This record gives sequence, structure tokens and C-alpha cells, in this order.
Amino acid sequence: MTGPDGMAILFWLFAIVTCGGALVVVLSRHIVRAAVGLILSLFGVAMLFLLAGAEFVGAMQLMIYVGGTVVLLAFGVMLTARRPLLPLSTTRDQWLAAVLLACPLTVILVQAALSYAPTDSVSAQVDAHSGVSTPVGMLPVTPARLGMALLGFSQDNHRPDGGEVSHGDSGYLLPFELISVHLLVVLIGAAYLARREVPSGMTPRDNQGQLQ
Amino acid sequence: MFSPITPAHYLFVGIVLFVTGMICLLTKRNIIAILIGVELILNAANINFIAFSSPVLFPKRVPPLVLDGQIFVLFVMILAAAEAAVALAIALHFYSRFGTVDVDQGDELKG
Amino acid sequence: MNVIPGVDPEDFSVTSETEVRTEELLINMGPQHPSTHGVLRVVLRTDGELVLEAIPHIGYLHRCAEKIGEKVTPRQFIPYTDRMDYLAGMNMNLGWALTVEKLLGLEVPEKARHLRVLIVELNRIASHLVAAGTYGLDLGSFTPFVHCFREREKILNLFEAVCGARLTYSYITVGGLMADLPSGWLDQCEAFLDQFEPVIDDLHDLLSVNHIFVKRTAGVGVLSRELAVDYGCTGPVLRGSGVDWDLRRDGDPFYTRMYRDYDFEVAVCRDGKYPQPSPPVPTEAVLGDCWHRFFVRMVEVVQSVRLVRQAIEKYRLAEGDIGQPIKLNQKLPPGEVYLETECPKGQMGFMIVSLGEAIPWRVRARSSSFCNLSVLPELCRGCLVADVPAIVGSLDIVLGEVDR
Amino acid sequence: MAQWLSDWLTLSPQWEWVAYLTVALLQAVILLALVMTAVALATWAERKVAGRIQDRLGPTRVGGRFGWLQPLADGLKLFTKEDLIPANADAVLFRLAPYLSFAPVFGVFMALPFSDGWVAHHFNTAAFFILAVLGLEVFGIILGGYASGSKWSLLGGMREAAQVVSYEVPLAFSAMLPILLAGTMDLVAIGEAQRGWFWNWFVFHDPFTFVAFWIYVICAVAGTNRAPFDLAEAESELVAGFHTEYSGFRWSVFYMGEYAAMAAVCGLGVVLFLGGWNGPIPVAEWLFGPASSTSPIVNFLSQLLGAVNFIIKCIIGVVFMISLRWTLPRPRIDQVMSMCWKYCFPLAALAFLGATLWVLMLPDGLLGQGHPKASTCEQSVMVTVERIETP
Repeated sequence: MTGPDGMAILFWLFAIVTCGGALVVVLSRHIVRAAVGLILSLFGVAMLFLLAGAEFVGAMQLMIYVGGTVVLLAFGVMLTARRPLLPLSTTRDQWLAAVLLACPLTVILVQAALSYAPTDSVSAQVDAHSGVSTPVGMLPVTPARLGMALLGFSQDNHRPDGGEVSHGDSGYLLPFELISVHLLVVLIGAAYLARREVPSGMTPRDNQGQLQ
Repeated sequence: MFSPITPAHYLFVGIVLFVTGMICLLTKRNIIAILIGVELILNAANINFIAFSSPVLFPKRVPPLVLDGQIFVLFVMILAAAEAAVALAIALHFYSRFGTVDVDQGDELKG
Repeated sequence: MNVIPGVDPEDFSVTSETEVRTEELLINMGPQHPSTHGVLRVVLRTDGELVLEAIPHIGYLHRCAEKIGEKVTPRQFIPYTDRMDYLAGMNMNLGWALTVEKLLGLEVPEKARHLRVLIVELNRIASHLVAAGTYGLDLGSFTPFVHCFREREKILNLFEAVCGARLTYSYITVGGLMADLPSGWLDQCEAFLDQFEPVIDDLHDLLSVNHIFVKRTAGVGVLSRELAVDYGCTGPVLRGSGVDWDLRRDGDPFYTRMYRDYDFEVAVCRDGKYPQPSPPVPTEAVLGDCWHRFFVRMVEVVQSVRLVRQAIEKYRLAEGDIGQPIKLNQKLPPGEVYLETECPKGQMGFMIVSLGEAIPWRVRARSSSFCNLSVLPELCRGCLVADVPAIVGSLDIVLGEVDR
Repeated sequence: MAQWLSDWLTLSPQWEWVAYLTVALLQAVILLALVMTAVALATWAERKVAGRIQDRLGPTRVGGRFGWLQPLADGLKLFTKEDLIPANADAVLFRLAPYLSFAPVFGVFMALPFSDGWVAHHFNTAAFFILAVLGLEVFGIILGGYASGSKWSLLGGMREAAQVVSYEVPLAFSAMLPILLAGTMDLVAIGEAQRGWFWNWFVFHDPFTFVAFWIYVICAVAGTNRAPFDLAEAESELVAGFHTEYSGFRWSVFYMGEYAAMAAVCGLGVVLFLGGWNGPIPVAEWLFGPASSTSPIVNFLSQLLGAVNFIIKCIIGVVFMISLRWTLPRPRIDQVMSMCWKYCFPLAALAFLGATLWVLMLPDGLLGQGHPKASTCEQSVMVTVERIETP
């Protein structure tokens, strides 16, 4: 659906959303407004992912980041700030330190980004399925292939350097398992940390709501 | 009319996110605002991963990272979600102990 | 910010991010809240969704009814009584009329007695329909409300036919009733009862045995027998706690003789069973919880239908007239009299101290809703925010009666 | 289409983006009009169904006997109402919240196929995208509750956050079953996999999908914040919850979001479980022959029939949700949460496991001739895709 111009329009639109959201995060004095800025920024990032052809990751970004993490953050704000719209206080020297650190960092990063120039090596083909122009011999990235890679089936049968896959490549089964266990531990740990004692003098109720 | 989008465009967006995230990290004292800064920085990294694995941005060659980039982004997201959950739990605990979400107030190490 | 009595406002004024200290939230429920049944104001001290304390504040509808009673003659006071519990004006009229009759030593003719039973029990049905309907509304179910009000409208139509008013009747008066029934009224009334009885089953389906309804009410706001008696709770609230007490059977002889040779059962749970016909008690329900308080009213509706049917028969057979209202400025004998009657909300008592003039020296109204409401802080302690409307609704208060 | 417009206007190549922008806006407007029509119809249906259930007529005055124009009258009333912003509220966030709540729902319709060829944008991961975007609606509601500066709103917002985030989990789990059976997240392909008689629909595929369908129904009602799970507004407890302080136009935007979300979850459920645009009886195949027919008129007719099928099923779903609202009381927040985590979530997980085993053990169905196998499924996908791509 998108020609090169369409892609460019959408890119600039969502780049502005992303960066604008990030600026709102830094400049806002209220924590909730910062969260809204984060939402905008993350939404823009998700759209940039979709634009770059990474549909599954883009949807994942929407679901996990925007729908999950930020809602969690908003929940945290509500639980820790009973009075709405708490102002954030920031001292001048903190800003000074931040700017001093940020300026050189920006310069370095911009230089790095500008110095990157991809070399053209492979002739391109247009995929009939997605309309995306891909280099010859490269399979499109589908959720199925992502899933196979996570289950330990090597998917990169075409290395960037054009060579064949060596025998040692085995996909991402180990990191996948590790991260699953990690998530479980985090779940239990977070639940343990966040639990709250019942206020004294109160009798907790069981599921039926009867006084114990 | 528009010049075609290259990986460098994406990298610039990543830079903006990274720098703003870092400033957020340094200037805010609210524990949740700090968390927000961390999320921004992680997203900056994600943008770079996707930029280098996108066939759209590399029309004339195989991108440097094909599947690996996307899978790394997935891992980063999962870790970020886990991090947010734990950090939030710590924030709640912090809040119920110190009665504030200002990290500077929690510098005493006695249990 | 509202200043709440007994609470230092400084405790809750938070100025900056570093000073947040309060875990608890003070919520002002009412007087404009949709489910406080009028102008009740409840201050809730909550921790998240958990209610730590509920303090009812009343008095928004105080109209000096008792003082007015000391400035007018008993018959002139009748219109003030039906503005107390405005959902059961007939019962209020009857309570006052009987009290004055007791002071005068007056007994109304048989025909008037049966007509009074007929009218009063119809009004009890109407009042309980409002209670059941609004209770459904409190729990988020809108449809039973509309069904209940549709049936109540039919009762109000009947009342309009007898006295011309739909809410504040002033129909029952000292010494009898204002007028006899219009012709054909009894047939209309019987037709209403015939079509009303199946509706009770519909209401049971929509509310009493509905799974979510039972989950919301069973075991919530449990009022023990002892607590109910200690707080002076009466009416369905008392019977919902399993106390077998109904003034129509156990009250002052001057009142109970109105119901002699009538056949009815007191709506109370005996050995886990209510008077039939009624659906079985769900296993989750605990005696004294919101479900029982609600269900007692539903069972009473069935009993009231029985009473109305009997009253229609007896009225048809009765000879004579419906009595003569006393003179507007009739002198009262000196003395003191107190009489409680069983109203839909509970026991409504009137007291008169007379010095022998036409105007009483002291009038006192003992309100059932007032006593029933006083138990609210006990019931709400430790419940969830969503349970507060469920408990307030199950007490079925009328603020006009609480504040008088 | 942009190319065509550009050619027609004989624009020079550097102005091609104008044509592109025009077409994009046009498509957005068409889609928005569609969503608005659905919302207007849903509000009308809500009043009519409520009227039927409560033994009354519902709207009868505006627009003839059936009150067809009632939504318009409602809209006019709401637009002319005074728009209040409480003194305590954060005005910026207060203004922003309704749109944040409505926009994601609108985004859902971008990926929702109305028929095998009629979809605004054909995503490869449409099912997942829709689930993700639906989850964003909650943030606008939380924000509205927070920014109102009222304690009731705050409580409503917190309830919403807890409830919707929880119900997303079993919702996604139960939606995973059709994805598993079809072997793709492409909604067009999932719909095509259910072609034929109604027993080919995924809801009747095996007992586990049947269970998953009902879990999906429960979670969809809870996820769109509809009664009996309307804990966040709960008029008898929280006055009006998150939109206590809203009035006029902003309030109506919240409501449009709610009704559009209803239509969206019904649409998703229809595609995932109820055969999408395939009627219960394969009339389309008898009438128009196999799917690979090339005649544009026949193609258009079969698309239209599919869209009509789809919309009828959606309407049935919406009416079902409406009648739920007017029948059931509202559970308590702890009961809602325990229902999610103690019943819906384990059941959805079990159904997922069961369906996996079923496909593994009985790949051909119980009678040996159930669903098209994965390979045929993929073929039909390719056929579909080619039909979409070729003009």
C-alpha cells in the first residue's frame, strides 16, 4: 500500500510522535504527563517497527510495552500518589549534570549514525506476498520463522556474508528457556515484594465475604 | 519529493530516545520517572535492532541482522516488562516503608 | 476540600511528592450519590477498595415533623405522617390514626377495619417492590427495577382511584377512612393480584436465585441476632437475622386485633426454610446477611397478597359503614399513649402526651429506618466499597423517615 | 489507488505524495464513517433491546415508529451540552483522555477483514495486532479517571486498570486457539480456513475450542468494560466511575469508544471462531463457484455476500452483549478478579493444551474428514492473497 513517498510521510509522522513523546517525558513536571509522553513515544516506536516490516515485533511492542508496561507504570503512579498530579521537583545542578553528559553523548552518537553507510551487495526482488522488496534468496521474516528460531531451529540459512550456516548455529532455545524461567521468578518475586500487610484491627475476609 | 528512508533515519530517532531517556534518568527523583527513563533507553536500542534487521530499509542487500534483530527486540521487551514489574514492586515497597517515592530519601541503609 | 468532623484536615493535605504519607482515602459518599436512597451522606475511610470505617451523616431532610405535631390537631397532622416514609404513606397514616384512637379509646367499625388491612397491605407490597427494585439497581441490574416500578404503578393507580393521590394519601384517618371504595375497585384489585403473582416468580429469577446476585449479597453485611436486637433493628432487618418477631402478631393488642381472624405467616427463616411458596435458600447465604434481608421482603410480599385477598373477601361480607372521622378540633383526653405498628420498613411508633386540649402537648415519632441505619457502621466495617451500596440497600431506609 | 489518482490528475512525480495523502485520508474517513454508523446503530439497539427486556418500547418519537433517528438526537443533545472541566482536574490530560480511549478502537477496524478481500490493511499478524491495539483503550480510561481530580474517578480508573490488564491474558489465550488451528495470525487466512458448512467453524472444531469460545465471550465483555463487568463505571458504587466528571462531547467520545470496542471484539470473535464471512451453509460457493473465480462482478458479489454474513454475525454478537447488560447484576471487583485468575485463565490454558493435543492426535478430526489440513489451508491462503494482490 505504501510507495516510497508514503513510507517517508509515515516515517516522519511517527518519528515526530516518538521524539515529541520523549521530549514530553523529559520536560513535563507531572509524573502522569510523563507517562502519557512515554505512551506516545512507545506507540510511535511500534509504528516505526511496523513501517520497517517487523509486523510481529510491532504488535508485540504495542501489547507488551504500551498495553502492559505503561499501564503497570500508571497503576504504580496511582498507588504511590494519592493526591492527583504530583509535581516532580528537579534541582538545577541535576539538570546541569544531565546536559553536560548528554551533549557529548549526542555528538558521538550522531557522528556514529552519520558514518554508517550500507554497502549494496545483492540484487533485490519484490515479494508477491507482502509487496516488500527483499534481496534475492532472503526469506521474509514471518512469525512462524521467529517461533521456529525460538524453539531452536536455525533459521538464518543465509548469512549476511553470503556463506552457509555453520553446524554450531542452533537458534535461540536456551535464551528462550532462560527467559521463561526468568519471567516466572520475576512474577513470584514481584508478587512477594508488593504484598501488603492487612491493616491492623481489620479482619480479612475470605472469598465468601464472611467475617472470619 | 521525499528522500527515501535509510537506516540512518531510524538511528537518529534512536539517538533522540536514548539521550532523552538518559536526561530523564539523571534529572528525575521520582522512582517511577526513573523507570520511564530506562524504558526510553531500552527502546532506543530496540529501534537500532529493528533498523539493522529490516529488509525495507536495506532494499539492495541482506540486512546485517535478519532474524536475530527481531528476536533480540523480543527478548529486550520481555526483560523490560519483567524489570518494570519488579521495579514497581520495589517502588511500592519503598513507598510503604519511607512514605515517599523520592529515591534520595531512601539512602539510609538500616533495615 | 470538605472538612470532615473529627478529622484533622492537615492530615490529608499533601503538598509535595516527598510528603505523601497517607495510605487511606476519605471518600464522601452522598448526599448526591446515586445509591444512598435519598440524601444520606456516608463518609468512607477506605484503604484501596477496603472500607475501614463508614460514618453515616443524616439530617438533610429534617422537617421538624414532631414539632409541627405539637402545633396542629391530630387530624391536621395526618398529611405530615405520610411524608415521613413517603413510600408507605398508608402505613404511616394508620400508625398515627391508631395511636390517636388508642388515646381516645375509639374502635372503628368492622368494614373500616378490613378496608384498612386491605389498603395497608397493598401499600406494603408497593413499598417492598421499591425496595427490591432499587436493590437490584444498587447491584447493577437495571431490569428488575423497571419491572418492580411497573407493578407499583398499578398499585398507585388503585390508590389514586380511592383517594386521588399517588404518594401522599392522607386516606386513613382518625376514626376511619376518608372515603369508601369506588364501585368496581375490588374487581380491579383482584385482577391486579392475579397478574401480579407470576411476576413475583420473575423477580425471584432475576434477583433472589440469580447466581451473581447471590454472590453479591450472600455472606455480606452479616447482622447477628444479638446485634440486631441491641441496635433496636426492626422489621425485615430484624427478621432477616432470624428473629421471629412481627407486630401484626406480637404487638400491642390494640394493633393486633386489627389482624384477628386473618391468616398469614411471619416471613422469617425457620430451620433454613421460609414460608412457602418461595425458592430454596442458597447454601452460601448466612442468616442475617443482605440476601436474607432482601428475601424476607420478597416473602412478605407473598404474605401481603394473601392478606389482601382475605381482606377483599371480608370487606365484601362486612356490614355497616366505614366509620366517621373525628371532629377536626376534637378535644383529646389527658394522658400519654404510645403505639408501634408494623410498617414495611420496620416498627414505626408514635407517642402522644396530651394535657386535655385539642392539640397534643408532645408528639414523638420513633422511626424504624433511623434504628436500622444506625447499624450501618457495624456492617460496613471491613467490607469492600462495592458492598456499601449492597448493605445500605438491604437496610431499605427512607431518609424522610430517618430525619422526619 | 494512489497511483491511479496520481495518473488521473497527471501530477508530476514529485507531487505524488499529495495523491497518496488524499487517498489515505479518504480511506480513513470511509472507515471512520463505518465505525460511527456501527456506533450509532449500537446505541439505538441498546435502547431498543433494553426496552424489550424491560417490557417497554424504547425510543419511538424521533424518526418514525422505531425511533431510527434517536442516535442523531442523542448526538445533538450531547454536542450542545455544557462542557465542564473541574477545577481540580489536569486540564490537558482531561481533554486528551477521551481521544486516547477512542483512537485505538478505531485502529482495530484498520486490520479487521469484513470479507476475504475487504480489509483496510492486510496485516500478516492481524489477530495479534488487533488484540494489542484493543489493550490500548484502557489507558485513556485510566488517564480520564486520574485526570478528573475526583476520588470516585480515581477508584474507577484503578479498577479498570486491574480488570482489563487481567482479562487480556485469558482473552489472548483463547484467541490463540484459532491461530493455532489455522497456523497463521492472518485473519483473512483464518477466515478462509473455516470455509464450507458451519461445522467447519472453529467453535465447533473440537470441545476445547468450544470452551475457548465461551471464555473469549466472557473476556471480551470484561475487556470492553461492558456490564456486567462495568466495574469501572459502576453507577451505583462509583457514581459513574472514570467518567464521573465528563459531560457533553468528551463523554460521548468515551461512549463511542465503548460501543466501537464492542463491535470490534464481536468482529474479531466472528472471524476467529464463527467462520467470519462464511455463511453457515456454503451458498456462496454454489452460487459463485470456487474462490478462484476471476470475473470482477462475481468477485464483488461474493465479497458483498461475505460482508453481509460477517455483519449479521457481528450484530448478533452485539445484541447478545446488550442483552447481558440488561439482565445480570454486577459482580464485585474481587469476584471479577478471582473469576479471571481462578477460572478463565486456567480454563483457557487447559483448552489451549487440549486443542494442541487434539490437533496432534486427530489431525483429520474425529470422523476422519474434518478440517482442511495445514497444507490445504496454506494453499487457500495463497489463493486469497493472490486474489487480493491482483487488481
